[in-house]
Amino acid sequence: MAEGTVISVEESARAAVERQPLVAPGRTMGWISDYVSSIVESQSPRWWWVAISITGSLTLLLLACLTYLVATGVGVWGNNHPVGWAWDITNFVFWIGIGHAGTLISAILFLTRQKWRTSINRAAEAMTLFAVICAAIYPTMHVGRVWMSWFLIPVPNANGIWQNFRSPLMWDGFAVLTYFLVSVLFWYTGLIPDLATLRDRATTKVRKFFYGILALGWRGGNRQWRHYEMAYLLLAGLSTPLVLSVHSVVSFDFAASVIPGWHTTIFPPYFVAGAIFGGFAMVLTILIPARAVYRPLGDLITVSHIDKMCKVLLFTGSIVGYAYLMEMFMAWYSGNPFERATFWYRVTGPYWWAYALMILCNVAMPQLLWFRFFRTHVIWVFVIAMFANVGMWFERFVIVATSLTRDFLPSSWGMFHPTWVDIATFAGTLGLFGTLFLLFIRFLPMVCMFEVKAVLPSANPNPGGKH
Amino acid sequence: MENAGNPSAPLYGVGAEFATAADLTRAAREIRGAGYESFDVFSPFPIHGMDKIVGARRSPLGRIVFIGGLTGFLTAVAVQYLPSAVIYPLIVHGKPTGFFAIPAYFPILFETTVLFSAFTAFVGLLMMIGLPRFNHPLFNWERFKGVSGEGFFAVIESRDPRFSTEEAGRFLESLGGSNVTVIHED
Amino acid sequence: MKRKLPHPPRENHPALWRSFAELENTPEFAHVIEREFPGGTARNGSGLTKRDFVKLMGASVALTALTGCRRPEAQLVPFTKGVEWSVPGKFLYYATAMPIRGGAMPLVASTVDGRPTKLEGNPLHPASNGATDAFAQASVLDLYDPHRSRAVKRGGRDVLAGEFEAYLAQISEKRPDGLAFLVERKNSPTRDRLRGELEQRFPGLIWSEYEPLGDDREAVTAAFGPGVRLVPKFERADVILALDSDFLSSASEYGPAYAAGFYPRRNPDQLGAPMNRLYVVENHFTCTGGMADHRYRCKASLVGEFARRLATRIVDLTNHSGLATLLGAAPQTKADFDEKWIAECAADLARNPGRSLVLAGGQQPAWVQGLVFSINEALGNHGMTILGVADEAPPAAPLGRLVEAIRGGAVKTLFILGGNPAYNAPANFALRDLLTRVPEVVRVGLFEDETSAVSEWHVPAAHYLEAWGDARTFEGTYTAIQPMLMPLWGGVSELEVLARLGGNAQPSGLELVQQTYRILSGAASTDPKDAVFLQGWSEFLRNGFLPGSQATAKDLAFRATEVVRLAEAAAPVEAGIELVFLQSSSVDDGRYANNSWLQETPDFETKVTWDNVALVSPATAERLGIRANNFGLLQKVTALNHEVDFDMVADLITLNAGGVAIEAAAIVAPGHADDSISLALGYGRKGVSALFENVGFDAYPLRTSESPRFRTAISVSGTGRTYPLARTQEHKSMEGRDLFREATRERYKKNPKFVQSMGLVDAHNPPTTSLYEHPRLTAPEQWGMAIDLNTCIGCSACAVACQAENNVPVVGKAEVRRNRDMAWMRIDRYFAGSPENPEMLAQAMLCQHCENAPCESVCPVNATVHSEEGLNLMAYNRCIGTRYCANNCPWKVRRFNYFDYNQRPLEELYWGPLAPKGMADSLKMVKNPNVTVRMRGVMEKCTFCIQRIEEAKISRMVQAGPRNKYDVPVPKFQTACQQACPSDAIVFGNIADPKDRVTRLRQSDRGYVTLKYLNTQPRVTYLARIKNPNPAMPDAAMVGMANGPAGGHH
Amino acid sequence: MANFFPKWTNQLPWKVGVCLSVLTVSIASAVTYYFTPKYTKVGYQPTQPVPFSHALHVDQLGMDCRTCHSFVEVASHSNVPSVQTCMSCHTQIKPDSPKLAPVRAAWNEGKMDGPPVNWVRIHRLPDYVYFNHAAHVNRGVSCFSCHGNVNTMEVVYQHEPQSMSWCLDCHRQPENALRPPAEVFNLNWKATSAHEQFQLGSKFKAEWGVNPPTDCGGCHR
Repeated sequence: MAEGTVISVEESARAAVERQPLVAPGRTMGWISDYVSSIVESQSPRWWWVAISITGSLTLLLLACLTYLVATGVGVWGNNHPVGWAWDITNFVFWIGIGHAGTLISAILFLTRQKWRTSINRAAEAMTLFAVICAAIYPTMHVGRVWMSWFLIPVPNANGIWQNFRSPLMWDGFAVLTYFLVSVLFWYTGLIPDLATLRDRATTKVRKFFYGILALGWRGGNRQWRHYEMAYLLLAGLSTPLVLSVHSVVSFDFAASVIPGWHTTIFPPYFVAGAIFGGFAMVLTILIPARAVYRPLGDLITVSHIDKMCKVLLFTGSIVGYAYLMEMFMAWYSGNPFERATFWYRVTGPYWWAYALMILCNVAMPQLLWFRFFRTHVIWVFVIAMFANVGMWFERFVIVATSLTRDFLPSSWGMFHPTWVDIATFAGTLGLFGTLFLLFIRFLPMVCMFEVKAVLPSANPNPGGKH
Repeated sequence: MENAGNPSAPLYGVGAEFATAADLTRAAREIRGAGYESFDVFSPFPIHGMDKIVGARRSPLGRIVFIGGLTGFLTAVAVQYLPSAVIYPLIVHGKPTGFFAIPAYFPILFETTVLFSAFTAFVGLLMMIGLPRFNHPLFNWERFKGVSGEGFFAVIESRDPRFSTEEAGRFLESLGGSNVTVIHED
Repeated sequence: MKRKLPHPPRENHPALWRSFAELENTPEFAHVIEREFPGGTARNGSGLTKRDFVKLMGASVALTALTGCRRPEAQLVPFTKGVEWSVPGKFLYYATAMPIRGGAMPLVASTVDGRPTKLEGNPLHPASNGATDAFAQASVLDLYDPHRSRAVKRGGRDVLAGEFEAYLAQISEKRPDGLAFLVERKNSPTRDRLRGELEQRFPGLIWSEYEPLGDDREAVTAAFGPGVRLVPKFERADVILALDSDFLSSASEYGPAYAAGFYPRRNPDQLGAPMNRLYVVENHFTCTGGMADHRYRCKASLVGEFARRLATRIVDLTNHSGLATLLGAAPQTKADFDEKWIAECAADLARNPGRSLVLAGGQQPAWVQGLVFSINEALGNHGMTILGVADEAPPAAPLGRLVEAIRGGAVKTLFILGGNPAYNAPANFALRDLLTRVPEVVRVGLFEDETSAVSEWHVPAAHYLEAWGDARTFEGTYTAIQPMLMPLWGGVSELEVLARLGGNAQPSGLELVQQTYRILSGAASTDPKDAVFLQGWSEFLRNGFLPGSQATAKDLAFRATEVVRLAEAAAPVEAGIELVFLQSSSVDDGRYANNSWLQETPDFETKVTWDNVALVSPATAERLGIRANNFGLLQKVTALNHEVDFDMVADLITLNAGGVAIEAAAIVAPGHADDSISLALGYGRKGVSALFENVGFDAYPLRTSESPRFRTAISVSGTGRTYPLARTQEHKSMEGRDLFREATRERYKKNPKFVQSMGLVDAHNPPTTSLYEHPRLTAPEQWGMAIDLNTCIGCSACAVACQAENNVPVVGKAEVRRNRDMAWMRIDRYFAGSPENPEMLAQAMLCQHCENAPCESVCPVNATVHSEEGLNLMAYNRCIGTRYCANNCPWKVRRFNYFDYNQRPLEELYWGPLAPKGMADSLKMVKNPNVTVRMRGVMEKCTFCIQRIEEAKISRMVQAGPRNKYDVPVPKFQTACQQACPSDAIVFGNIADPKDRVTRLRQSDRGYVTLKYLNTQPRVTYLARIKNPNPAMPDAAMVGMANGPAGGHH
Repeated sequence: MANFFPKWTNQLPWKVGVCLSVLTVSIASAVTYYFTPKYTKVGYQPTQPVPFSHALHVDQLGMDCRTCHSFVEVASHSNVPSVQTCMSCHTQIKPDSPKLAPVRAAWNEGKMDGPPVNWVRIHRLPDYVYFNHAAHVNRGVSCFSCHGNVNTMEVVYQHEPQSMSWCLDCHRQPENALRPPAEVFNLNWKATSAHEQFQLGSKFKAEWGVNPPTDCGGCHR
């Protein structure tokens, strides 16, 4: 044992010089529980009230817009005859994309034993759920007769007619629903031990009751841990292909059509990469301010986390850039004049500015992340992440809307103009997203405590042995 | 040894607290060595390799989930293929309705399989670890709260054939356990 | 299990009907049905009965079922009295006719349960090929227009109809002098007869006719003497030169009646009759210009000069003395034309004496028409390609004479029957003010309009489908005008007014017409009970015309001296910018301003709806600083950027002449003559109705009686302001996509399969094959369509017919601006060639009913699937409105109901539930009961008139009874667009039947499908257009080159 | 300290679970039973302004359906008889029965300008459904198939659900409905056995080329 300790000391020393530790040194398990829980247990700070009053009112605006939409008709949006899908589906794809980082971080990084995921996966997963909720609003509400959308559910009925399972929209519905439910399960399973922590620390009756219910009576015995770990592993294993499939299916909405600019086989990988890109950007956009507000979080979500995420950002961003190039090349290489024209119009047509913006935000800006300087300076990272968010929205707009403005028959070409309802609805979903996230950080542990504890040096069951 | 819970109520077992994960691991190995069957160790996080030490078999959850997934797959086949190809075929986009229509059904086959598997995994988990259970003798033990913070505990249960309160208590103490407590139900 | 749910006792709420079929026994209704014997119906006074009559009619809307288990109670109200011939829910067809300037357009009206819902041409009639034009199609909407005037008014106050009748009676007794009539130009023998009677009763009566767009008959009378009318025989003409004459469209007095003769000669595959050649000289693109083999841009004011130059050439070639002397007298104007063009054109005409035909626009100055007559004389066309027939209509005083009389105070009582002179009379008459000087003006009109405002009396007129009448078609056939229902709002017919003035206390339109019929048919007995008479009469009504009643032919004695006198009177044209007054393709001369179907039908050239615009040539636009519109930014016109007009706003300009100024929005029109501005008449009307208030710009203030066609020396200035336009097509170029394919006759001869070598991908792709086997379409009927681009002129008759047949909603200007027009059938218009003088290509576009329809596979709920007969079906009640199908349609022919266009007022669409719900009762009556009225949020599109297909198939089944139905042929039927098409360009039928005409056309060399490479297997085939250029012409190289010089090979 | 949650809460989860599942199952079955046309429509029997008895007129007096519903063979729509039709007999038979008051009112001494008789509609299809009587009765589909034994009804009620799937059942298997043309208006006719009906139906289907539409276009236009 004794010499074992010596080795471990040397080891940890080397580790210290080689790389930043995942958790700042000197943070004990107790400290982690105390601090993370204290965010939930302390009084809501003033900034929180300000923030939620803003996002809350935006959410009300969303409700108002949707009511107006359903009561009056899809015409209150700017959609028109060549452009049957515009901001509605653009925003849908945008939000779904954002909803990817969470499960990706949790599942894939878990399977690949990336320990650095532990302090960010909880927030990322929460973000996934909220993003998917925002996304789901659009396909549901964009249909002309919402009250008839039960036709989409395969239940036996007096009409003796069935759904068309060849339609990518059906695939889409199933994919998004599955993704949402599985993410919820995955997220909640991960929460149980931490809810137990909150339960055990609870002082008031109300907290005792609610956290008690939510924790399901978790006791943390090995009998529970061993099944728990297996279940978590299985969920992670299931989520990984799922998260890749979801955005592929979303891309089928376009890839399975005949419209030039939509009908593209590169879409599935291209969309997935884009989704991860946008997702990570959004994670950063959220965690960096959170880190700034709850200072000590900086010890859990360290610069090395941000640095790693930036690398993912850079990588996926480059894939997306490659996809843009490939689209152009294939349009030219196919020799199909309709394809060529469509992509030519993307660059030179009336919507050239949208395309330019997309290239700037998604391809140009992330290149800065080659330099350690930008990866490690939080402000810069935040700025670049913001660009990525904007860029991803415009990518979807370029693909969904502008492809429709000019397709086969020049006689039916036309422009798209958003109405105030389009804009207000989008702002509304941002508000909803914010509201849900603010509630999350107030009432649930933002960082996965038991996993962070597990990566502490002191968590090593046999300090002597090599791990 | 202090008591937890209602002394007149049935006995649950004897528990002790340990300082670190390492101590708990060592203790677990000893208890197993002493031939105890029904005991459990509690920790704020899953301790690497504990299963081997306490001699637990691999969790069967995987096999159950496979069955769940299969159910999902078959459901999807029934919902998609039968109506659109067999019961009421329609001419859609000049596409075949028979066997060659299958590629169109893959996405939903996959999604449904995953969905059912995930639910089986979750429900299966709860069943195996016997949750939700809100009331448990251990919760009568004040210090046990620490289990979700930084506390490590070992509990030898009264249903163990070799169990006797004193002996178990002494044994745990000998392993370096502190605050040895006799736990009753409430 | 069987339970009885006795319904709670009925409360007395107004009954509802599922189908109009089982309506009401109210006397009005009985009368409606018995339209054959409307004599003595209670028309006078009581507006009440009329109103609830309308209410009853309105009740034909479907029930809205309440949710929940308790069923809303609906009622069945059977006729009290069975109605003879009327089978509930079945169409009855009646022959009638629509009066137009030149005479009448023979029609067959489909009526269901007593309300006419659709008008078709009368194929039996000698002056019709069973076709109609857009105006006739839409006129049925005017009948039901809720904005029609309903009450008799005197001095602005409502009075009982009886009061007006008393007034008429008193006039016909007192016989005051100073009686004058101002009427529309019609060719109605009964009206002429009554007029004759009145002229005896009231000596010194002034009978004046005015048509703002009518042909000027002065020249004809001068050249051929009185009582002669010219009838061109297009089937005999090999070479046709149209000088500012749009004879193919409804702009010509005789409308599509000419089509029957013209189009057969455009068919390159026709054996025997060679393809004719069409030269057109005009200042702006007309339908005719679009058809031209050679088109020459020329200011309308210089057409006379052009004709003179042409004449000189012809004199050189024919040494015709008469023409030569005339040339001496004709005024000369400086203008530089393409002399080679003129020379070759003249040569071509001279090469075909007696087989050529030169036409001048009816509103060109008299001397120009005279000159053209003498050219025809020189070419020996009179009696060959131009026949003369007797004009039975007695001459009427021109508006000018009436105006003088009014000025002189000679007119005490003026009857204005129809028309709207206060609005559309020549500006120099200032008629609106003059009318205030007439003590008593009695106005009978459909709408309370500008003229009613200055009239003592306004009397609602009966629509032509509401009253008895008769007419002669352009070649003189005596034609019946039968009413289809009693006047909805108690309108009176022109004939009845005249009869009352003639002292007939209780005139019945029926009897009035019968009398005329007796005279014309030469029926021996005048006894209405006479069986022989009745038999002939019912024959007359059934066929809609009196056989062998064509006007007697008159050989044309050309009076050169008179024409010379006309020429001498004329003066040279002043230079500068001219303003040309066009007939609006939507509102004619303004009479259809309230007709939303027409208002929303895009102009065939500019694709502008709800407005008229000033057309300017690119060069002139550049000079005047009028900007074209690119990507939503107005930009200076350069050769580059008048390709696209996006985001539809246009510059407002001021047109000033003789101190009068009007404003108009100007857009750049390819192929327009320089220094010339064209503006359609009939817009900018005030106080017509709230909905159409101030739409477009009024051009009448600049129009004078001296030259109705154009106004020279116009000064143009910008206003700096812009004006929003609603255009259904923003892009002009075909982008080299060969959707429309054409070639010259030579090329077609050399390479009959040329179409196959066109089309970007189509030409080069290997034959498209599928991975898997497509399900076989097994039904013995496989529906398909062929559209012949060679004869389609883009007149939009099919589009309006489709709207009428399929209950296609109107969305209003604001929504059209948002690209939400609902047209199932649209005319795509492209320009090819140089922007200065391009070719105009018109392509009827509708659902292609692809066998592998991309729209179907993407619908999640199977709302659009394929039928065994190859129809792409659309089940509205299954549709949830994802709009995915529309996105995935390469032809973009699917239309989505973004709002409840049928149920909400168009100006309050955005108010949603706050806006009043439901449509005007009378508008419900125009709906086709066999087509679902779509609600908000569902997709819709062309169905190949599935209701007609099903009707045909069902009647076959009924006929077959207990026999094999496949032994019985499906009865012949046509789709609405096919039936309306004046040029027979649309052919629909069963492509599985090798004998069917559509099958032959689909296999013809010219046949091709658009976007073939997508392998969607469209059921609509287009036949390429063949041009017949004269190789000697300077522009010959540019003709038939829409697909580029390489002819599509890219 | 004691447990926050008392012992009995350990049973709660199972109990709640069981209750919820029972609830969902019962709701589902209730909906499928009570909200389908089979329940909501069948048996609808409103009170009519005139207590007209089909049983009397058809069964006892042996009148043919077409006597009153005169257009059923030629029109899409089977008309309700006009007052004229009623009075053609009832001027002689029971000319002053109180039951006939509304009819006489409409008749009004033959002037036929009285208030119309407002019969209450029983069989109603949505307005986007285009059913054609002529197409059916001329091709061996009896009134009975959709209206049941009206000939024995004192007061008419709805006999069939007339839902879309109900229509489709027959359109996919017309054999079960086709009968000899002579028997179309004989509502009492019945094939001796289901088997015979099928035999007969198949025969007619083949002979007459019966091929009912099963795609949307057949009924929705």
